[in-house]
Amino acid sequence: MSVGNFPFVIAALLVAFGLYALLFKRNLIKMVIGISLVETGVNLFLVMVGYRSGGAAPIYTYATAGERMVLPTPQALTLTSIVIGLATTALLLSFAVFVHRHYGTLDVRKIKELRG
Amino acid sequence: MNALTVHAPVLLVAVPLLGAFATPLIGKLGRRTRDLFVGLIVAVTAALAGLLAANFFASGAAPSVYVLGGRAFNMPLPSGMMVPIRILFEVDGMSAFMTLITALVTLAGAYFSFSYWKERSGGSMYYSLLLLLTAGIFGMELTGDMFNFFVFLEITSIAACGLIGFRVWLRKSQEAGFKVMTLYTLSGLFVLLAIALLYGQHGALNIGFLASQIGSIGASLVDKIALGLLLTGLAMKAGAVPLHMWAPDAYGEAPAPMSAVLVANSQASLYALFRVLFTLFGVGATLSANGWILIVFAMLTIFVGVTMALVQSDIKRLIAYGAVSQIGYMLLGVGVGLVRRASLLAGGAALADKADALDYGFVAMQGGIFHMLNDAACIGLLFLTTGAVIRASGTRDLNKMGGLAHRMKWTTIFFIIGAFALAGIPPFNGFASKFLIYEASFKLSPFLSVIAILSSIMLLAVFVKAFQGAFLGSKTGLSDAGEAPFGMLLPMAVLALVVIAFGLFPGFFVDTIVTPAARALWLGPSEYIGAVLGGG
Amino acid sequence: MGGINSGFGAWNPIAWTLLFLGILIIGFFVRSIGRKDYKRGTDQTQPFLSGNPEPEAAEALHVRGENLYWGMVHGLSGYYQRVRAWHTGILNDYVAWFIGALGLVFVILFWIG
Amino acid sequence: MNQQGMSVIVRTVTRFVYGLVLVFGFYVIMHGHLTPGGGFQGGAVVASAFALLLVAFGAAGVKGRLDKHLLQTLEEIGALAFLGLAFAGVGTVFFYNLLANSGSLFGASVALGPNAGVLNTGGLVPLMNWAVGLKVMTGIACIVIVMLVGARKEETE
Repeated sequence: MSVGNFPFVIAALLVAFGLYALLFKRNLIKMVIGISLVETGVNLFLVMVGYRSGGAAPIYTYATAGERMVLPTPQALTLTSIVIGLATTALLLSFAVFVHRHYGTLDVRKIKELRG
Repeated sequence: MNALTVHAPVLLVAVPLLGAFATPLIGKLGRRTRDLFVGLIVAVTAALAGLLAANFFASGAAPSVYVLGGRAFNMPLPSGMMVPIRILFEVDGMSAFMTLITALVTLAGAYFSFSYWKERSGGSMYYSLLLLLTAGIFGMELTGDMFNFFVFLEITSIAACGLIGFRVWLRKSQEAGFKVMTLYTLSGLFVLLAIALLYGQHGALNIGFLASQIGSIGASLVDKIALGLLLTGLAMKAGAVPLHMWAPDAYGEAPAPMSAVLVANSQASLYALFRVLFTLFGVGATLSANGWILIVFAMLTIFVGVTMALVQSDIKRLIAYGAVSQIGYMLLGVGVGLVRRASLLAGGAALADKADALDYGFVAMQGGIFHMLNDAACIGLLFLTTGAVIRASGTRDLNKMGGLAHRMKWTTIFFIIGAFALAGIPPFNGFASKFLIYEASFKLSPFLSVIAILSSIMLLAVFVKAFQGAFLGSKTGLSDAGEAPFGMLLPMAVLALVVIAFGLFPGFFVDTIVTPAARALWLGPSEYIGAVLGGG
Repeated sequence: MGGINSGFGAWNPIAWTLLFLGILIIGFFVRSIGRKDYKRGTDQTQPFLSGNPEPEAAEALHVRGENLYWGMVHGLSGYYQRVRAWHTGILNDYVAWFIGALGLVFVILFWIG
Repeated sequence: MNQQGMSVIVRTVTRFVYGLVLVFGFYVIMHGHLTPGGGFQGGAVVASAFALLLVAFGAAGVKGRLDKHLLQTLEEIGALAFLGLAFAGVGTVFFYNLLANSGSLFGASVALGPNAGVLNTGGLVPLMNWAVGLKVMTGIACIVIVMLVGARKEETE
């Protein structure tokens, strides 16, 4: 099954939506969601870079002989990127919790004691 | 070569990582045992960095590789493969030079922390994060693989933000932690996007292989997009104006000894930027535009950093803006070198001859690279003295301090040494590197060196303000704080000695370590590629 | 010994330090042949503060941190108002600067370079 | 979310599903070198079982069953085990796979190309999967617990 360039469009859209959230949303949690969207877009792009039309998962266990397989490296990279994304998201959310405890708000425009 | 020198590159990452995971367990045995353990790990790491660099610079400075998980450490292409597929570490002049900087700063920061964190709880996680950050910085400097580089970049991001927001009871530190983490993650994701583009274009992740591909078939549109993404993302992590907004927050709100290590982290990103511009795109896309982008970043960074420092009333934030402005000098030196190198390449000149003849482009790069080492020592010293000052006076507000020189004589002396050195007052080390940058950038455009010199003078004014505010004034109203404890004074003294040694004998250090590092960048990627693919 | 050469200039810190020490010694020598017949503890050793008497309270003598370069910052107030307003402290603006710089780098790389 | 956790339906379903999720997680870790998944994925599945417990029964319901300090210690041990396995190959090269094709534990040799998948292969890789799995399951469980406790303090203040 050929998917054409459609996933690349989706990846670009995900990055664009994520950047929109980072640029225009005031809520810290929504900004974290924006970061996650950008990350998902980049991960999708990474997987698509290694995709071959009609390819199977690159695993030899019970694979059919002579089957086309997609490239395994980008998938390993994406997995690593997802793991890193989990850690960054957890850290960002913890910071959001503590910011809310200190400032009593999640509005990013009110959290600006560090300026100038 | 004995086994230790062979395995030194990977041990530089593995030993701090081991320490990072073991520290919370050792911490259950008590504070003293844990401090001894962390001190041992940091000392072993620094010794390994010293061993690596000494062995490297003494043996003719040829790049060497270390292949992870292979049958032999120096076999990147087993059984007739064309593309190196294993993750490998690669040591060349520039990476060996950077490991020295990181080792020096982490050594001082960790030993300073032992007395700085004495009364506080939760120290085990602090040291764990510190060692994780160290491992990440060493990894960024030594890796020869693009994706591995991204992993280490994110490790440093997470560890650095953990340290910035470590004191959860301080509200500003939490604000800084969130902001810095968001920007670090965003820039990291754009770096990952660039890596994905390069993988899609060339089907490999090894820096040497990518460089040879780009060098032989020229940079395509996709490569150039990747270059732009890498350039901006890494400039963000290095803290170049106008992408510097996180830097004063980060340096200012982190615990004082960690601010010094964070500067080493920014310098590692700067190293990666130079690696991308000189090695990855060293032949195929050496446009003078690259150099001019760096110079524009540099001019803005120098000027905005120093003028913003002048109006700060928080002593830590003041020093932090000073640290931002110093990144500009490194960018200026290397940017001038890049512009000159592009025009020499276009004219078909032999780069090695130009380096031997001390062409101004090469001298600018020597200055910029030497300034990385000098800046790490001076700004580290300044952050450590600031930590001692804040601890003694209980405030960070310059308007409320004063008279500390009466009680803290040694700290005062160390502050003066650090401030003079960073502001480029002879005979300290900052002058030696700034001298090279001024003279070389004057040849490209007098305007550049005029701004650089004026900003350096203003930086002295900034430190006079900090010195006057914190150390001068009457004894009255002074808390009964005494001199900083010996455990804090010793790391400061070591850094001060380094500053003076680099200042008095710059020729020795430039000849032995700076010139090989500058040549590794200046001559382009052929040697770097040769170490991986063989032949060159 | 220990100096560096930039191709058209040279810097030798050892020679500079020796020269500096020499000038310092000459300075002290000149100072030592000055007049010694002033009287300690009288007006002759008081600092001159534009004719005003020296303030009694010791704190009043210390110019606090932020006031030291008041004149200079005031003179540059046009610049400082703009550059301080630029550092808004709002995270959205920081992200916007990143995107803007990215766009600018692309413009330079593709249209100019 | 109150102290008692969620409704009876959720708690009953959780009791049924909990064990299945754990078994599936350990299966994913164990077969990491043969099928999709591995230490991280399996560890995340196991941790999701812990999260399920926390959500269904509330923090009070699992008190004493999930000790934060024990989890932290296990996490460090998992990380150290991974690094130790990497160090084991340092006689040749860091990360060198000592056990692969050695005939001993996990040392059976693998046929090139498509095969049925033998569990006793992979050398150090399955062991590393276990180490990573231990680290990830305890690490994520720790994060979930800390965040829940953090949110709870928020309510009482």
